[in-house]
Amino acid sequence: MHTNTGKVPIPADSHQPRLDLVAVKADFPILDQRINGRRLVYLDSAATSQKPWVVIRAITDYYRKQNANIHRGLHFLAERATAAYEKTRAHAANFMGGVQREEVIFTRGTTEAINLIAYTWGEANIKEGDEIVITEMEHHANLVPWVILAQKKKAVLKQIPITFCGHLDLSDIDNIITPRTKLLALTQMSNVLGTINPVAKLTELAHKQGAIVLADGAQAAPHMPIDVKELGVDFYAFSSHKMLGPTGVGILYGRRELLEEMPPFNTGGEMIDEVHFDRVTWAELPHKFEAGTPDIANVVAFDAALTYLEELGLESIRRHEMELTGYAIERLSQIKGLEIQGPREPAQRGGAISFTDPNIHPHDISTFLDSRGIAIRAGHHCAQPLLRILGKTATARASLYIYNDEADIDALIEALVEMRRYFGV
Amino acid sequence: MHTNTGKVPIPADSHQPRLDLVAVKADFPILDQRINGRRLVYLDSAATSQKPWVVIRAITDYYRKQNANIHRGLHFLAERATAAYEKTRAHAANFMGGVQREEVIFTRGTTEAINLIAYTWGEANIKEGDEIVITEMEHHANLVPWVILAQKKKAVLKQIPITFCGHLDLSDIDNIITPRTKLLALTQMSNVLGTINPVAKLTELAHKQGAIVLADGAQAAPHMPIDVKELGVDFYAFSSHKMLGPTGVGILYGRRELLEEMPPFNTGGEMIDEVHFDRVTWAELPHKFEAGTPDIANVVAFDAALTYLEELGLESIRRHEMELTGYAIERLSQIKGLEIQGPREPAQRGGAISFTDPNIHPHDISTFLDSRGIAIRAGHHCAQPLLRILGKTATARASLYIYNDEADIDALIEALVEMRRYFGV
Amino acid sequence: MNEQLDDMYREIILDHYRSPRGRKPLEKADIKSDGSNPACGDEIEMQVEMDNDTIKDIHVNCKGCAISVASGSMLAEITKGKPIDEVRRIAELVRRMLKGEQVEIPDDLGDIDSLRGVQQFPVRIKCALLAWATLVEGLKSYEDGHKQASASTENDDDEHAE
Amino acid sequence: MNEQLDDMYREIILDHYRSPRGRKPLEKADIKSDGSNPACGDEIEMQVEMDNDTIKDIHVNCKGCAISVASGSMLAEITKGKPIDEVRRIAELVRRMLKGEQVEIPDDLGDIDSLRGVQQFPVRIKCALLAWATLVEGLKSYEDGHKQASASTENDDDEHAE
Ligand SMILES: Cc1ncc(COP(=O)(O)O)c(C=O)c1O
Ligand SMILES: Cc1ncc(COP(=O)(O)O)c(C=O)c1O
Repeated sequence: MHTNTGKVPIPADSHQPRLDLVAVKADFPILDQRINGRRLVYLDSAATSQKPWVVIRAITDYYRKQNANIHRGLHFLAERATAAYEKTRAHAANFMGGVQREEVIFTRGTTEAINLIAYTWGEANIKEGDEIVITEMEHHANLVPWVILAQKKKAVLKQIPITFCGHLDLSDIDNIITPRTKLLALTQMSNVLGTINPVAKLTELAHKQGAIVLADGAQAAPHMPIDVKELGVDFYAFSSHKMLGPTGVGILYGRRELLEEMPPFNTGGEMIDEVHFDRVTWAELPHKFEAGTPDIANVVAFDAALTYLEELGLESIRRHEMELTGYAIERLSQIKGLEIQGPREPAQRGGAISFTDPNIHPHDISTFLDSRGIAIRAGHHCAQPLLRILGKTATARASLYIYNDEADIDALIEALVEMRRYFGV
Repeated sequence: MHTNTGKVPIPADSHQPRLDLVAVKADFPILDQRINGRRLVYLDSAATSQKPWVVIRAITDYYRKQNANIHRGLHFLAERATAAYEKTRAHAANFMGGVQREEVIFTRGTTEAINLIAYTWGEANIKEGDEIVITEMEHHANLVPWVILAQKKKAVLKQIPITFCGHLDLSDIDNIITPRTKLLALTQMSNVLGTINPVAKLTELAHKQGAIVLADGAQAAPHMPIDVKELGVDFYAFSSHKMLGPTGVGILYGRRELLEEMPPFNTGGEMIDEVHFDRVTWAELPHKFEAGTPDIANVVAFDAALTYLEELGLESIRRHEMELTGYAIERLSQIKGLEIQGPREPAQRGGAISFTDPNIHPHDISTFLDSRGIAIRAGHHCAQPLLRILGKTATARASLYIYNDEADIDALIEALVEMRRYFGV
Repeated sequence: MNEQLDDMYREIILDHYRSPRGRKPLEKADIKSDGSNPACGDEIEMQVEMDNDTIKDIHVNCKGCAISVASGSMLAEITKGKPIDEVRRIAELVRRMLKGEQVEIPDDLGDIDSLRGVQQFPVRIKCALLAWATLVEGLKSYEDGHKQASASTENDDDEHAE
Repeated sequence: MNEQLDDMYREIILDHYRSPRGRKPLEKADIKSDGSNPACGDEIEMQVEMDNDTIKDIHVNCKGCAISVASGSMLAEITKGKPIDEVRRIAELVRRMLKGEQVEIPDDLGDIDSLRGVQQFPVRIKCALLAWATLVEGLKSYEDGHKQASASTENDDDEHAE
């Protein structure tokens, strides 16, 4: 702990144990690596997280001991593989606060989950003149599908604007969410600003107008306890790879009644009941939405990631990140001229911290930091419209997770100072 | 080698070295396992193949040393991950006989690849009254999407029938593929009958009528050399998990001009050029068709699977499987009353061998064999219409791959004989 | 697992499988009910002759695996002469037993107890359930005034639950 | 890799970046050409005054990273006074050099050689190319009789090739 920094107040109700950072770091083999001769300081977890041994080993174990295709096999391996695959489904259902396992659909990631909704629910329910409401801070994944659907259906796409501080501006919300609103699709946490949005409150407003609500949980689910029932949303999507799990796996939660009415998305094996050349009937939930051989090994290994997160405790993770975000924002603010995006108050935001230097382009920042072993991201972060609103073409973004500590932030700050000398601007 | 069996003739042009089966078996850790107290005899590779150490290790290495999100990162790990991901694309392009890397799209598997075509090319090109031609032996993956598209567009779905021996019946082909045919979608190898179809010849016929051709290579690509240029097809799809690679990865080859004209499938990050709230432009090929974070680790590891197959030699693999298929069919034929589906001649078929016992249901066969450590599949094999045509509700299917040998077949035969005693029917 | 195998294919089951009861079609059927598991390919045809609320005679023709055939044969043997309500209770008992619940099977339904081993083979549970689901459907439509019914256990996917 | 870093950000590049040439807008422009990399956010505005087929004066205003600014600045310095054909040849040379081909850069284009280090950073190659692509587009539309042009190196994705 550094003594030269004021501590961020910790929420009074946080009685969660602290993370044991030494133990956590030791669980992530990639952090042992030296990058460009330096210790790897990984500050790009909003793009994708690193993986603990338990997850890597779960993949290896699967292929060494269980590998088989699932659901239709009558042999030992097929039954073990099927049970393991379905175990993750039950686990994910629990992780989201306890939903039915039939309400949990495996996808490739958040992007595919949202496209699934657009292609099925959206295709069937959005009509000419209907309104789809998103926010100005959406990731392209929760934006482009709605631009396309609105164009196709001659529907209207509206955006909830953001304030100067990077919050949603709700001052005119009653003119944005109206009886014409059929869908509210919003991110629970911004991948650029870090802002945590009032999803429960907006869901209530939208439901009052008869709209359906989809929350993009890609940035929230890895970092805080999630309860979709409490949020009240109809659909919720997130990605395994951003929360210690393997790539190739995403979760779509959908309210059962909605999923039951929806037509299927991809069609083929596993998702059918009876197939004839002139007619097909569908399998029950959740299989109706899982055509073909899924990413079995990675779904199975995602279970280990969820267990790892739960064992640390999502409350503890949130608390750790709030403290570290507070520390990072404070230290970054001390660098003269550096502009930080999004809310300042850690309680209102997650650990994705975008910043710009008045004289050095984010790309140069990223390349320079990389030479010091520090991995951040620079660019538009798949949120071009938001960047345009911020008046930026790109930002640098450092994003935190469970394996980051104050030493990582210190390394970042030191390198940023050195960078200015290097570029001499 | 057994002396009591006639050897299947080997094609005269086969100068390929034989597989070293002892070495190959040793590369697959799962085969070391004992199932139900017995050596695992895995005869279910048509459902999914087992994985060699090099593939498992490639996944582990990726997560231990390279893991990062791709394409937009400016740091060391992101560049390494991007290069590794794109290396597999170049490799797959070569594997298919040398196509352009822009013509190679990563999907979750064959099923998603075919759905992608239906949702993009199909949606844009199939009109009322148009004809889509498939075969009676299609897997649901290459059948249900066309049933649905035909229904939606009021197009006509026609099937090329099969002969008694399990070949395509081309006697009436000129009345099936006509100037109204817009798409011919057929499997290169049946997952039930084993039949290898004359794709090049039918493609020529279809092209003469102005139709587009899609070949489902899910069962062919793992087992024989593939050259999509020689086949002449416009689209070609296959799955990594059936050819030693990880789950979650499929390849769609598409002719560049077609891909360029097609609208995108899923939308979101990575596949865009410019995004506004009211308009979006797309990235160039192949990125246009890869929305969101792909299954990076598994794509990277698929490279190792392709290398492994190429080092054995696809010609050698084919030769091994032809010999073993011949041996298996001969031994199965010696069991009185057992009915074998599909062509008898190994040169005309792959190693997926469906059979039925007159008195014992395929499920009981599978369960019994499982108790002897032998994994086969029983059911409709995602080909309900074909099974109906064969007059079966289910078959038992033993399917072969590089790690199978005559001892595996002998174990199968022995267990089948024992089974009849057990059930006493 | 050979023990498991023998546990599933108990002698009683193999006996029902080899010589299924109720194979003879009825002259006069009040209920016709068909069932299938498209995925497994099991198919069942049932005819029931009723005497008010009691099953007077029953014909079961099952094309399927040993488990589905044996289960249908036991059903034919057991349900004959029983009132609808009791048949429903037995069907529910079978269902709960197969899902792994701790249920007591009364002595007079003894053969059914032998289906317990199927629990260990989740994919096969729907095979054992098919006949019972088909009969329950048939009885329901009889009460509703129809004669024809059909059932499926294909999507009875509870075995995937933890 | 600090060496690699210094190789990319050579003193010459940093010098161009800190005090870019051609910043002064022109009074009379025959060509206006804008370029951008939407993904990177680099943006460039260019004005060119022509004397028949020769670039008489050029203005480059680049908002972007050190590489794109330096590349634009070098372009302003080098292309002034050169005929269209030669400018095209130089642009092609720069392109091939950045793609890693073995090309000789003549002494009088010496500063350009300092961009060679960018090769090692595939994602940055398009930054170095932006100014050149924008000028070539501008010259093309000048020859076609238009005044306004725009370019993008965003989808110049060759760096992914093996
Ligand atoms: C807020 C948000 N939504 C959606 C996505 C897309 O997730 P994926 O690429 O895993 O589909 C991301 C990840 O970049 C994100 O940050
Ligand atoms: C002929 C054929 N086509 C398509 C598929 C579907 O492949 P996947 O499940 O990998 O999408 C299979 C695999 O079962 C197959 O055998």
